[in-house]
Amino acid sequence: MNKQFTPLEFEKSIYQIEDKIEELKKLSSETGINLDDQVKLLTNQAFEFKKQLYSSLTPSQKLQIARHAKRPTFLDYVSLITTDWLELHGDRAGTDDRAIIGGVAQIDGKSVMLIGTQKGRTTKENIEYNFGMPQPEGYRKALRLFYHADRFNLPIITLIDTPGAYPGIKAEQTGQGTAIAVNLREMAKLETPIVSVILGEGCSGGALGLAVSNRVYMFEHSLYTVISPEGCASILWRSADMASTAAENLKITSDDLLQMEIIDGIIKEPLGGAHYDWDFAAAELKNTVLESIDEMSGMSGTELKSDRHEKFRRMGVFIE
Amino acid sequence: MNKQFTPLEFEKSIYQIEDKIEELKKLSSETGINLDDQVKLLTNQAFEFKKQLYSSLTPSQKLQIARHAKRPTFLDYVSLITTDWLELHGDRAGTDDRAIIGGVAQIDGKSVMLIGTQKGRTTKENIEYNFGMPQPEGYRKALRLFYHADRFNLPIITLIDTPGAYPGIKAEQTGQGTAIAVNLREMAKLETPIVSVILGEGCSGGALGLAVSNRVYMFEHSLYTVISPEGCASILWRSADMASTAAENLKITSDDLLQMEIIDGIIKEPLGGAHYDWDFAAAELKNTVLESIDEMSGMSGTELKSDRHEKFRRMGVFIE
Amino acid sequence: MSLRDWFENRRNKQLNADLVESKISGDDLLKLWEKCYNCNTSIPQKELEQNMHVCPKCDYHFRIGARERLEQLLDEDSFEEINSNMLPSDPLDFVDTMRYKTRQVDARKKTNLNEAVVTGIGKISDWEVAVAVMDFAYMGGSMGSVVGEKITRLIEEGIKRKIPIIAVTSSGGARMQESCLSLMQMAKTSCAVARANEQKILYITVLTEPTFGGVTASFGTLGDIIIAEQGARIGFAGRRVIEQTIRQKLPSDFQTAEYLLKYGHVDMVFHRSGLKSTLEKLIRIHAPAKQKVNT
Amino acid sequence: MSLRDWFENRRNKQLNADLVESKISGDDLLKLWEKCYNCNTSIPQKELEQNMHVCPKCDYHFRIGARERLEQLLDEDSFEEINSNMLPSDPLDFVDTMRYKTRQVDARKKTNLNEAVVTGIGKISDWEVAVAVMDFAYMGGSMGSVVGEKITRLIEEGIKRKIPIIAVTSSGGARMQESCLSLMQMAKTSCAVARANEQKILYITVLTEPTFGGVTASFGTLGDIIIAEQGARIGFAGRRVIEQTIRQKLPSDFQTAEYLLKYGHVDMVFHRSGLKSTLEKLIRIHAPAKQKVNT
Ligand SMILES: [Zn+2]
Ligand SMILES: [Zn+2]
Repeated sequence: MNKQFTPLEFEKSIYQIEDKIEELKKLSSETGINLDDQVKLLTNQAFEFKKQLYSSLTPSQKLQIARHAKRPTFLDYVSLITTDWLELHGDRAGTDDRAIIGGVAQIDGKSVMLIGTQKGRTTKENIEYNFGMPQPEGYRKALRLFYHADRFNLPIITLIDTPGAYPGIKAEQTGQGTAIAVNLREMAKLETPIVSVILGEGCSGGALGLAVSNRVYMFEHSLYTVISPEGCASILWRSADMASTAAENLKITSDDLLQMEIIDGIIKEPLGGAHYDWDFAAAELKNTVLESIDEMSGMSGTELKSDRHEKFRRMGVFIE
Repeated sequence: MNKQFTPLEFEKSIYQIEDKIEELKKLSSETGINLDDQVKLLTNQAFEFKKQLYSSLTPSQKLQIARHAKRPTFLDYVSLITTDWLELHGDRAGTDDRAIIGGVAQIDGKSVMLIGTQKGRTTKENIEYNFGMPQPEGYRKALRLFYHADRFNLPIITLIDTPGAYPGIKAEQTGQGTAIAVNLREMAKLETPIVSVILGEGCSGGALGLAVSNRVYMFEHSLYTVISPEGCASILWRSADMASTAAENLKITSDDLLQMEIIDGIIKEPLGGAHYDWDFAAAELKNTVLESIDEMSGMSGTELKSDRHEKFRRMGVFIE
Repeated sequence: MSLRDWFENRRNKQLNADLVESKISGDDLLKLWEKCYNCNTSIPQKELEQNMHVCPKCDYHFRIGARERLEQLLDEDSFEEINSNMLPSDPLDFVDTMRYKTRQVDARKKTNLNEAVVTGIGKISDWEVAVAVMDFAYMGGSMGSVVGEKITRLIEEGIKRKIPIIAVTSSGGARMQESCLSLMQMAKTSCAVARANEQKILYITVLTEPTFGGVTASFGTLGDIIIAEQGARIGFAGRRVIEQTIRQKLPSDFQTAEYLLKYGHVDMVFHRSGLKSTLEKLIRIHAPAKQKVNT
Repeated sequence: MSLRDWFENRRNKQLNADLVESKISGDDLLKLWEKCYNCNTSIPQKELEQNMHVCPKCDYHFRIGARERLEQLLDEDSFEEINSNMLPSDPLDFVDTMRYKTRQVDARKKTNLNEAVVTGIGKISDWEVAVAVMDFAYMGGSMGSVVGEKITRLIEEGIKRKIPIIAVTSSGGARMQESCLSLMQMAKTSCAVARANEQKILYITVLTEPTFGGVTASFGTLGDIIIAEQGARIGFAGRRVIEQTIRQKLPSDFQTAEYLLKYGHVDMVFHRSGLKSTLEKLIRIHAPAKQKVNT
């Protein structure tokens, strides 16, 4: 782990230990005193500490990792795991929403359709991608690409990282609710395998609108929730300050979701989070989706549809 | 025929004869002189004259009738031939284009989907209906209703009266060409009977976008053309004044189209045109579409599709 | 159990509960009159009820419960409830300013309903239909596991019986207290609608005041025909959320039924008094000739 | 006949005609250079040709004919033309400022083509494809009965052979001289695309400068994938018609390929030099593993 990032609040002690190690090394080289044993000991301790820290993060801490500015985005993963990527633009009706991007490519020679929400890093990118918040037209572009993939038997991979569908005047006018609803229904009818991965934030219908899939995975530090913790706090507690309490109560971590049997698996991240090692994260992602598609390769269109139906049919906890 | 309308140029002589008849009648009643024989003779002559006049109209004259302000519109026919009409609004994506209207209804107890272009009479109506010139969103609404009809096996009746799809900035932005093209292709896939009738003007792709049908009929004085005569004149002759010449050369009358085997039949209009007797025109329309649907009632979805394909497959004249 | 019995049972329960818990006070007498939110006219309860809970002065449509809605829509005594005993659980042991469990008990007491939707089989002018009606009074008509499951089972029942399915919505959205389980109800109900589509079963949704969030973004807007009740507010995001996001005032007709009609999202907007006859027409028009139940 | 032979034949014919009709003049010498419409640079014909008829200075894409396009897109000697002898008729005996028959003869002389589209089977990096290329020089690339029939037959051939179909468009729209028969070609070609869809045959359209009217409103925009060539103007209504209708000036980028990309109507915009490799990728990605022709 390099100190390439400003430490998050809870990472400060790690960075301090690492500073100390650096100091010792410097001291050693300057003075000629052999401090190898001390350095080794401290390095080991730091590693153990980190392992423990990152495996017991609170939901709020995970949230900070999930939203980290350097966390790889949809397009980062596309460039890391595919060849021959060709973006397919537009909803064919007046808009090319940049918050949802889709295209065809090959992964290890296997043809796929990739669709995902895209976040930016610079102000310019944030404006272009609207902070990863799609308009209805983005969902309609995705739907067009779903149908395309269905026609040509291309497995669909959706990679999701969104604070939710955009709440705005125009979004209501052009039917945010309808656009998402139609995707939920139409994804249920597709006869090609669909694999989804929550990359970072998977918030509300805005995320689900791309995730009525045969297999749904989450990255270790990602979150998947019915509403953003901030939104939940401001509605239920009438105070956005209660976001971390909301985050706790909502059970939004990958472990929680796996336990609720809403997701099929967790994709490991490098120590500290995906932003510390893009290649590692990308390799894990690639393995997961390829294995998953491979598992489904023997299934007919009808079986794939039934599989999806049954998956979501089981969800829900009630008394009768 | 009553003198309820301002006479069209070529109708003036008829109106003059009818004035003369009125004068004779008045004279007779004022003076007590019996002029019955003269009135009868003149009336017969007038009738013969009218019959001959209206059956030998030039394309430009037909154009005037087709565009007559009092000619019944789509909604007029709907109210005359259906019961339980329920308009179905909207494209589900941000627009309810009023230039194309659709809905379900029953005709003699038979359920149907009716879709048509609508023209207005008042300024307010003309603005609402955009002079019968649809935007792309109108074609998309129609497509939504086509799919609906297909799902529920409702025969589709499209009634067309349009100077063409609207040429505007927004129409290009939201894809006028694509919207029409998609309708042509998707109509070809429908497994329910489609019957179209050109009510007045059937101009260019704007008309065809609702007319890839199993049966296409034209009202006697309607026109069906690749481009409005005015548009053709200004392109080919570089002068809109040549519109009547263009109208001649384009062969746009119902007789021409029947001869070219592009349409399946001609629906009779009352003497002088549909505006002189809405009930007559509506009854003829109703008979034609009901018979047509009835003829196809034994056909399977696949047969209906093949029927449509073969119909258009045959069209075109070339040398090889 | 017939519709009437069912309501009677509920009414009696309500009555008893009321008797136990309170005595008639001045407040109760006031309840015999209701004030119109729109035009401020005071209307006798009785008259309001006879007028389908629509203000006789200004046509304002009062919010009504599942019970009133079913009475208005269905033929007398034709309703057979299904899955009436399904109850919400508290899988996450959720606590906000109050425990979720407590909210459930309160909602049940207040509404005499086991959850925010009532589902069953009934008749509309002799046409058999599968019908779901949401009740906003039960936790804002929010959709948790029970609402999702009951809607899904109703759709499955409609498919099995090959009868039209009608869903009358009124909901603030997903039930946050069930978190992602609520979110998944959107997928579950939408999958059920997908099956109805494939089986060519007519599915009509009636959106009533208010319908938002998770219901708008799932089975609510998936009707083959979508009807909105006059004046109802319908949307994905709530007004306040949008105002906070865009930092500007919204037009007054924003998200009303009429607004949605203008923007192409609903097939038709109806006055409450026209709803039943419209449904009857739609069912008749879409039905194969011999589907009508023998009377 | 191979692609090369075919071109050679045509070139020789052209050459002979030229020899008979004219002598080399100053004008002809000027023709060895071409001026860029965009940046006014004079470019030697040879260099322009080697640069795929793209201005080496400003990237302006010159309009090219069906012949050049096929040479650029297809593997050498891989093209087999089909329906090459189909000729236009004059069913309406149409006369505007000139007889339609005369226009046909003129166009043929000018372009050495029998009609505004060339269709056939060829290979793109060893993938067999059914390909149609329009030529604007033949009566503005307008679609009459012949264009419609040849496009339709090509699609049918692609379906029969189960190979990708590629249509490169360049057209002012429907051919008015054939009136409603031209209009019906829009329906006919679109019906053919419908069949390709149902048979899951990949259909790619490449929209080049200019594509308008009846072609935009039929097979041109029906590609499973739609590619636009950089700078091409594409639209339904012509610029002048729109300006006359709305009585206002249009933005300068109106109806350009880039404008269409922004408004969601094309999948991608490419420089001419990237077109062949893009097509190869698309075909490979969409092809079942073993569809590639053995070389
Ligand atoms: Zn009132
Ligand atoms: Zn240049």
